[in-house]
Amino acid sequence: MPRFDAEVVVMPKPEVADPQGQAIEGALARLGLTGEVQARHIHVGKVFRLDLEASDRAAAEQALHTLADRVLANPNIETFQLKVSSH
Amino acid sequence: MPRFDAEVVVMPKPEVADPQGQAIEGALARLGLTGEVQARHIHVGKVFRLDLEASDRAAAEQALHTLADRVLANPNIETFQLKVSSH
Amino acid sequence: MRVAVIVFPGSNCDRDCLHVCRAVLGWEAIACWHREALPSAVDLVILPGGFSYGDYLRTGALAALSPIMGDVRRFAAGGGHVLGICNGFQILCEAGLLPGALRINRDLLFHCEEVALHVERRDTAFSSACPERIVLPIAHREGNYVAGGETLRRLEEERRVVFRYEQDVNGAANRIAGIINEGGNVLGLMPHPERASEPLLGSTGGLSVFASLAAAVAA
Amino acid sequence: MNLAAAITPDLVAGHGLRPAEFDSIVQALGRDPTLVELGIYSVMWSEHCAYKHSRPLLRTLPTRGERVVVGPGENAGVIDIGGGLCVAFKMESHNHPSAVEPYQGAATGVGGILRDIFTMGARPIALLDNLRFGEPDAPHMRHLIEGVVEGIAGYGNCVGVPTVGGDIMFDPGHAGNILVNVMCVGLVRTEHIRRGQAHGPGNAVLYFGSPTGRDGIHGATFASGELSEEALERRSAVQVGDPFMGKRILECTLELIERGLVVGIQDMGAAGLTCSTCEMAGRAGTGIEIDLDRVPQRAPAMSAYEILLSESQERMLAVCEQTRLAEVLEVCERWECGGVVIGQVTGSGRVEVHHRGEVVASIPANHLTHGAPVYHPPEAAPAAPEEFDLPPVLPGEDFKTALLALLASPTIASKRWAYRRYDHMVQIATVLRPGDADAAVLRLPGPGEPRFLAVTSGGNHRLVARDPRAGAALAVLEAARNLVCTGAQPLAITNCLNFGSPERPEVFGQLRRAIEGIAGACRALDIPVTGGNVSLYNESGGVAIPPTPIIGMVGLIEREEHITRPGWREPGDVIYVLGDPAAGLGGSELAKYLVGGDLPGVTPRGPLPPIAIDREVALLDAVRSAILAGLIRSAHDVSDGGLAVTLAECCLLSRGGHGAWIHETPDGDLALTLFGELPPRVVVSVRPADARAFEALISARGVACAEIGLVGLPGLRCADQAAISHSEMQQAHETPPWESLR
Ligand SMILES: Nc1ncnc2c1ncn2[C@@H]1O[C@H](COP(=O)(O)OP(=O)(O)O)[C@@H](O)[C@H]1O
Ligand SMILES: [Mg+2]
Repeated sequence: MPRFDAEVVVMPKPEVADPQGQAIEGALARLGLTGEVQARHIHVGKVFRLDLEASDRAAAEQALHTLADRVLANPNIETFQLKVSSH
Repeated sequence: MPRFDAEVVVMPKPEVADPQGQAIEGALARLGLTGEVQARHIHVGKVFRLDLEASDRAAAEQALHTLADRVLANPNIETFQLKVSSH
Repeated sequence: MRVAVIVFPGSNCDRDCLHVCRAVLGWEAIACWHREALPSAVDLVILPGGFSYGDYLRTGALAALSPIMGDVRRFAAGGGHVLGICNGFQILCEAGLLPGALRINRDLLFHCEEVALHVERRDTAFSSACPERIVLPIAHREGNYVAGGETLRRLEEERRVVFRYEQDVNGAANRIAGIINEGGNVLGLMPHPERASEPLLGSTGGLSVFASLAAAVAA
Repeated sequence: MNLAAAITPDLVAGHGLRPAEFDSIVQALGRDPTLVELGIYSVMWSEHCAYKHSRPLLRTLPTRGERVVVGPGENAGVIDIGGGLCVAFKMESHNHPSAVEPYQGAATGVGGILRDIFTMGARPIALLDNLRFGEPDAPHMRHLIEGVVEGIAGYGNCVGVPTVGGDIMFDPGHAGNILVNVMCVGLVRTEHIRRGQAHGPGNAVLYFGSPTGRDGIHGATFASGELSEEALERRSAVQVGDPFMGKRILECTLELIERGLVVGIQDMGAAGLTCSTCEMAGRAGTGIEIDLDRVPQRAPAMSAYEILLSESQERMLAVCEQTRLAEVLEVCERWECGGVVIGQVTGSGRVEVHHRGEVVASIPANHLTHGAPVYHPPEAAPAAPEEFDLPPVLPGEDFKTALLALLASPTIASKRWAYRRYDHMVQIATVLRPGDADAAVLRLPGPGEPRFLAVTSGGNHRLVARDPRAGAALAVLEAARNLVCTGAQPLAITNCLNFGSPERPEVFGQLRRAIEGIAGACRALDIPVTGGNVSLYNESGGVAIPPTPIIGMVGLIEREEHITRPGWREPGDVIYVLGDPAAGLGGSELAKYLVGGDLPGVTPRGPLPPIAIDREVALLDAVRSAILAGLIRSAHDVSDGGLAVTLAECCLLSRGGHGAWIHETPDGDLALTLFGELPPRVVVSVRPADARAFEALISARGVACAEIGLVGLPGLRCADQAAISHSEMQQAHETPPWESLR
């Protein structure tokens, strides 16, 4: 069976509060770590990387979507993006 | 000042145990969610998306690298990848 | 004995450490806000447990960058005793004062319970008064110690694992519960000795850690 | 004033306001409300904020007592425990948010009740949680259980407040509508108690904490000129808790109060900015003027409607004197929680809201907070529970099988799987931890010999379903028994009334009876109700949940030696059961086991046996006197599963690993003695040398007292039944709920 590299990126929905992003932004601003460069609107998400073995790319994409929607992301507060490439 | 969209992906080093990835793999095996498709070697990382305001792209990349190396990733156990694009 | 307990935003065992130092041990203990300077002439710095910066990013990561950590680093470099408990251990690792890192427990769950520890060495500033085995509470979700193979090998070879879980409680490499730095003056410990320092609360295993420190400072 | 959107009857109805309510609004304003005002009224006059259906009933609760410092009406009740120290405590529900998003729903529930406590100036010292789920074996239910427990842990652990108690029950009647009730207890020195009152026209109104986003905005369910299609889509963002900010606003608030820098303070909970401004002005008889342009905002281009009705978490509103403002802002900066003046207190009696240079709302505060109508819906007596025939008594060998099955049943089994995830030791004051005893016991701070606070919360809704009045009274009595068994004197209660729709006559009938039951039991115990919460409309698929009043109670233990545990202490100690003999097996856990489950419709099995409240009070007095007299070695309340389960727990909790030999079955029949659950009883053990004195003390109080056995070798031996070993009991009791049903 062909193998695919898959990636799911899960981010908080833009309208939902992202306390983690806010806290990191606040800490960075206080620490002045980025010098002249300003860092803003930090959002923190999750990345899942995995191998998929599927009959074809469509099947892999389909399975990845199910996985992301049902397990990896919480649709109440998160959105996700998928990527599938040949191994 | 020009603005850039920046992204940092932080992944556990391959030799470091990834209990979250393992737990998801175990759950998937039990749920049989992906049907025929086999999902393996799941690794869980973090993604940071932010806006950078910098004099030019090189400055933005430089600042992002510092940020990732010093703050966003722990080089003992994690690796990171950077992406900077114009806003 | 003069102790500084560092308070980061999100620390939540600072008051417990202060209570034990003052009311149980009769020490002078100063709460020190992370944006202030470390008070002078302290004998011991405690980095208490809690959720500094909400445990966001990585446990201990943002606190490790706090202004006061510069002072703590200098204090440690000068041979001063530093005890990092739970989140304090995580901060010490993130700050590079101790090797390795603490990751999420193998079962991904928070554990609040008492665990038995084997005291591997009783010739350190933190363990000279400890019996061979002590029981201390743990309360963490990120207590799973990890380090590269080389680092682990050195830790064991140099006998820098001071406390080891009797049972595997969280997946930590070599069941490591507490390690010491090369100089023998900085200790990180996941279990909470301050929670086991009064008979009323069930156990007093933690007192031996503090008693060791008192002896080391007096020496 | 912007009257752009025409206020149509549909719009009014869409805001959940009845025509008569709208008329009252028009009359108070002297004109039609603006859309923003309609939104404000909609939330402020919702059942959740205005108690339209329950207020007259709640008024019948006894709320006075010599220890009461603050009764119902404020963010939390406060009682005086002497030595200049007071206890603030309250319970709150977060049922619907938790059903939608279990982790965040439960987490924000914890955040909300914590704010209610520290807003009073009290430092939170304990959390308790009462959870009701459906049967735990369904995958969807497992997801809800995991999410809720993790959410409670996630918030409480991070903030550093120990979660020390509560209860968890599984019932098909809650499958479609789970319940998440959270209680918080805090300590405050008398002089630091603050109220949510906006006194002193000219004083500054300060906002601190998280910025405002489009979270949890309900109100209207359809668009208008101001609310685009897209805005609607975005509108009901799930509230996400930020315990790190929660911890910072806690410390900031307490520092502001201790330094005398605030005149009044209130958190922004349900209905956010609207509710807190109106309530603070309403309580003080003043007015408030705020400018929404100054409100920190997380999302771009928020409308006045959205800013006012947002339920973003971790936000506080404080009233401060202008002259102290610099100090106030310095404290806010130190704790890294913002701090902006958004308006001032006025003498107008109105809440006036400015946005982008216009007045978008101007409402008499008092009308908003006290003008909501009160309804007396029709009520019906709850249907009489069906009588239920039990299979004949347990045949011989089955005692062991039945007991082990009960110990492993989800509701009775150990809840270690949950409380192990809660930090229950932080603050190093937890003397009796979850799982240790009938109530948690906390050391109180202070000079001199330590004193202790005992806290408990719970309520067996199955009893309430069978008889709302007696069942609710039993919930109060059980809370008191839990406290008394640890050696405490009960002081006061809070409560959360979880019911279905009050517009159903039978539900309103349940509600009235339950409140009467609570009031009656409190009067008999001579303890006040200092606050609580009402959660109505808990339904799914047109079916109401079983009536579920939860009682939270606090009590005081004056001396360390009075702290009493349930576990056996010494072999040879005499075991007694105190209280009237069991009156039947209907509705018992044994009955449930014998009929093979808790089928919907079978739950209320038979009427409750008559409960004589004065006899229950006498039982409590007797146990407490015996503890104070030093005559009791261990005490444990008999509840679900009857004496058999209680005895098993006394064995499992024995630190020396002692067991029991039960040689008498005073109720005649073995099954009845061991598995009957009512009327309430208590199991105690007593030194042989004290037995005579103990019996005399108990009988002098007219309380039934039967010697049933002796503490002895490990394991539980009952009459001629096979012995059950500690490890068998342990294994059954530690079974996680989802495994016992596999
Ligand atoms: N079941 C109840 N018993 C007693 N008092 C109650 C009950 N329900 C609500 N109250 C009181 O009514 C007041 C308003 O409650 P609530 O709207 O829940 O306050 P908040 O919005 O601050 O949580 C509070 O003082 C509360 O204690
Ligand atoms: Mg409130």
